[in-house]
Amino acid sequence: MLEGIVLAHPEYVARLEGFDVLIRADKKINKVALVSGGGSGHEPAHGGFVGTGMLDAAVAGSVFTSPTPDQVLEAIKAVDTGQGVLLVIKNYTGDIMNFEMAAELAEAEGIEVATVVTNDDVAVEDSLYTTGRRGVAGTVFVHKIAGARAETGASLDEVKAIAQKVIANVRTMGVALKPCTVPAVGKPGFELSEDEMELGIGIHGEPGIERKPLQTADEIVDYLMKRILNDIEFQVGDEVAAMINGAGATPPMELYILNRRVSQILAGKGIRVFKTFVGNYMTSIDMAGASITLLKLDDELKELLLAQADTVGFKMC
Amino acid sequence: MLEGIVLAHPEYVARLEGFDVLIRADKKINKVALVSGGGSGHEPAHGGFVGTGMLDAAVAGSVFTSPTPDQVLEAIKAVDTGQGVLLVIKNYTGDIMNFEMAAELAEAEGIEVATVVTNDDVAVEDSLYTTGRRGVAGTVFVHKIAGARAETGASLDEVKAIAQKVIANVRTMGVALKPCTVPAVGKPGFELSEDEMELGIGIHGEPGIERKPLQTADEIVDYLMKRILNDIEFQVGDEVAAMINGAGATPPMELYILNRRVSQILAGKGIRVFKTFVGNYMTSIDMAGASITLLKLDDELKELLLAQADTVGFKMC
Amino acid sequence: MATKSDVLDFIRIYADKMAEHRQELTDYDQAIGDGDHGINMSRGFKAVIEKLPAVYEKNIDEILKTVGMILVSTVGGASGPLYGSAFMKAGAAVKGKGELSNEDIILAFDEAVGGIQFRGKAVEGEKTILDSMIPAIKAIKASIADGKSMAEALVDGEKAAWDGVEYTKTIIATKGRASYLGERSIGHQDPGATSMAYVFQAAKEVAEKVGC
Amino acid sequence: MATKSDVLDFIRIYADKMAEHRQELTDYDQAIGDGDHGINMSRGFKAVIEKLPAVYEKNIDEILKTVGMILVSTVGGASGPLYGSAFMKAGAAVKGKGELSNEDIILAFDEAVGGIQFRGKAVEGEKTILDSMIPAIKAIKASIADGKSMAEALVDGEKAAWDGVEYTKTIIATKGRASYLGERSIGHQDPGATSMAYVFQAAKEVAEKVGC
Ligand SMILES: Nc1ncnc2c1ncn2[C@@H]1O[C@H](COP(=O)(O)OP(=O)(O)O)[C@@H](O)[C@H]1O
Ligand SMILES: Nc1ncnc2c1ncn2[C@@H]1O[C@H](COP(=O)(O)OP(=O)(O)O)[C@@H](O)[C@H]1O
Ligand SMILES: [Mg+2]
Ligand SMILES: [Mg+2]
Ligand SMILES: [Mg+2]
Ligand SMILES: [Mg+2]
Repeated sequence: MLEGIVLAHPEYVARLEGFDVLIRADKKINKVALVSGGGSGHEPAHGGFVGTGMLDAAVAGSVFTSPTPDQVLEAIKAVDTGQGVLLVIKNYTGDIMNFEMAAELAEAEGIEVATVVTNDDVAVEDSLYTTGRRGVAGTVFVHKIAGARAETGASLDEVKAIAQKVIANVRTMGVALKPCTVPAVGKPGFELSEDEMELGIGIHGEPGIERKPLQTADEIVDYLMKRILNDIEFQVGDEVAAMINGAGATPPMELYILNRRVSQILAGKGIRVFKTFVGNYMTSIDMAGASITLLKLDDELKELLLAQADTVGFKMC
Repeated sequence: MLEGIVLAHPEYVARLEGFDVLIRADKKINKVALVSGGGSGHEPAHGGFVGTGMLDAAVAGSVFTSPTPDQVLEAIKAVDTGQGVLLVIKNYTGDIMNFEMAAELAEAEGIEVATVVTNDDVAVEDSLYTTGRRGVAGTVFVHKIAGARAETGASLDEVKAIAQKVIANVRTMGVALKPCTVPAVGKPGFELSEDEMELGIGIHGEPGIERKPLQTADEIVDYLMKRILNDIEFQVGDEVAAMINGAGATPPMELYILNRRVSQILAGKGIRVFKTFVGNYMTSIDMAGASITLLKLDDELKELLLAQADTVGFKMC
Repeated sequence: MATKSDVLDFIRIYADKMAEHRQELTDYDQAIGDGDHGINMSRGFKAVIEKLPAVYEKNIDEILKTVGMILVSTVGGASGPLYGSAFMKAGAAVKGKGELSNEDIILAFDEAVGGIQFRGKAVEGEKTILDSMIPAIKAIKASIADGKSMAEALVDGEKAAWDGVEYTKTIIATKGRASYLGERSIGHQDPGATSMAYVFQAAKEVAEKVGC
Repeated sequence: MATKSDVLDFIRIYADKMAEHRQELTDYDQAIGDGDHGINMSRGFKAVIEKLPAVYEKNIDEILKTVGMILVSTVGGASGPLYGSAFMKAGAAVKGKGELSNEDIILAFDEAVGGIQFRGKAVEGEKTILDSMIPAIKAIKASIADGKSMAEALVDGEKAAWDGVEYTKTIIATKGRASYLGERSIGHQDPGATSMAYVFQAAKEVAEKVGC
């Protein structure tokens, strides 16, 4: 998979020799470095977000399995320029433990490392007594905005702070119409009949939080949006970025149909859509489904969102 | 569908009031205008290619049905700045007749119109006695390169000439693993069992030229590439742009797996890949499948290919 | 001899047939095309029926021309310009006529073929609309020359049209979408030839009703 | 009392079990997780077996530490750092020992639990590895305190581990991926608790074989 991306886009990414790590083709940039990653199967995430204005390195584990600490450590070492490295971690027990171990090892080697944990999935109850929410498609906004901040020459603390601000303001929920199949397993992660859907799915083929008879696109969006809007407060006049993310096997046409309703609902609430992203950003192999992400914006986030980005999977010209 | 794209991306495209036509949000640009279009169901084509460096207008018919001449005429009138309009037509009887009627009507109104017909699909025998090849994903390169040429202030003749040059040098062939379903029809265009594939498919859910038992990704690519490379001559040292286009329900991961083999084969023949595009560019609703496009490049085409483009579906930063 | 009311009747009956055979024509098109011929034709003739009252007062030529223009602007695909041109050319052929003689009717059919061939550049034997249309018109001409009535001639015409449809099963398509299938197009009947056979069926039914 | 060869035996037997139960563990993980626990554990222990000969000459503590490091760098996911830490801490607990007394073995287990808890921040009853591990160690301690042999104690330990696995079916997951399912996690047994029960099964089999 990594090889596939490097072969296709050598002008964007290079493989760190001997590791499952992609780094910018233009090598080290003199700024705070951003490192992210996770299991494979989420393409274009995360290697597709390595490049100008986003990540400096992406570490890939096996399909849906967090990469190991030694791999993350090599990524950190490859991109650090002495100004520190921010690890953007999705909130999964495995990812957190592996990235934290890597951070400890890097710090032992004298590299300044900070971490943020994305947890935008409102499907999962956030509570002190659980592992909390999952990090899903909203993570892409963290890469984009923290990446843009780093590009301005900001300090590690500043880059971490803006990443935290995105995390505090981004919410996602997803639905699956057809589960995905991990190649090594050979059968789908859950079973869905033609006329069922799974609500509140994650991005690893895990079952969701609820199974229902299939509904219309509008009804599905109503449900997802209600969960999202219940979770974060909006005032009339607020502005958002919206992402309608495809799970892999969902055609653009269907994503636009979902977005239509998203726009209607937001307009009805007096919330202005500043910018919309429609497409495959954080996929789950060949799952048919989608997620809706809303990021509440302020002037600072807006400016950074629109800042130039040039990566395989996300471009802002 | 059009509404969906406009709602999502008002910074890129606007709807021509009362017509199924998308025009640039920044309205008329003082240059030769490019108009393309076709049936719906190919998203992001064609509305997703309206913007800086590509199309000025896209006309959308019903799903998989060419738009009518009156719609095309309005698009032409909306974007003409007196410097003439190039119609980029995919080679289908319906598209040609409808766009030609529109061209006649526009000329009757005193607008200078030129047309080019894309016919990159090598699955179909090209012969004087048939309708010739279909225009498929290679059309996107025509939009890109002719669009970039128009942006430089070139004349209608010059823009048409470069479009013809792309058409002469671009070849595509596709495969389907799962057919698509036109919503109004409600059943797939052809039947495929789990372990079959359809080779040489078009982009309208039509059956292909051959059905075979499912093969490995590498074997499929070998077959498609053989057809393409038989059709256009390459010398060692030639350069190409490659597009691995998803049919709609094919995840990025699988497209990269196909590209891996494409790269290998080209490297084996001493052909240099100048730039690779992987993703959904010219889809067939929810078909699972892909096409491979090769465009043979020279210095002029290379420069225009890399020129800035900023559209919903194709960005060059 | 056909009056304006006969022409309007013909259009209505044909529109009903397109609605009725929507699925059938689409099925044929799914086999060798893109599965929309029935959808296209029924959409077009639905629009024709909706807009027809606006031209009730006009002459036959205007009515036919209007039908053609409505088809061109609502059908799309290949059949839109083809059927549209056919009706527009048929209208032009009978300019100024209040009623149509048998000669007028035959001329209108001939001009309609001309319109289709101007747009589509096809000839007989390419598995298109023409493969039912040209034999049908030939049969009508022969029957009229034999002294038969138009109603009788249209019976022969329709029969020839359906024979033409049968014939399309035996040949390779070299025009239109079905041509992409090459050999695989053999064995399937052409959707456009089929929708054209219904043209002669509708005309026959009108002629039988008025007994001309 | 366990010799270095017993420890190596234990590792080999456990690796075999992970290969053998790969599908079973993956099935449990598909029900409430992401369906890779068997894949992860078997990948990790395959790597352990491949690299083990390189440390044959080292002490028990080095061997355990190496196993932990191999797991950390080949398993990934949640189980990699957890099992990795467990083996590394167990190794550190028996630093310098040529053989392990019963006390050493118990200390190693206790430290392994500490390693898992340091990384995973879980306690008993959260539907994790700990739910078979902690009861098993408790049972072993009790049996040894009752004067039983280590082989006998490990029989009791394994039994307690499987009871713990059964118990995981009755509770909601609050740690790890299964926690996302909330109530829907009830009724399913925890894959990590299951793979941990095989640890005690493997240890028991070694003890029975050498009769300690
Ligand atoms: N060049 C042509 N001349 C005459 N008839 C044609 C030609 N090309 C296609 N057709 C007819 O059009 C029919 C298909 O029409 P339709 O399905 O509505 O359009 P499309 O092929 O654009 O989807 C074919 O069955 C054939 O009879
Ligand atoms: N915080 C934790 N503490 C202890 N064990 C845990 C914790 N989180 C998860 N586990 C264990 O890990 C197992 C899952 O491991 P595995 O499937 O290999 O990793 P992942 O969940 O990353 O896919 C669970 O069944 C559970 O027993
Ligand atoms: Mg996992
Ligand atoms: Mg069509
Ligand atoms: Mg058709
Ligand atoms: Mg798992």
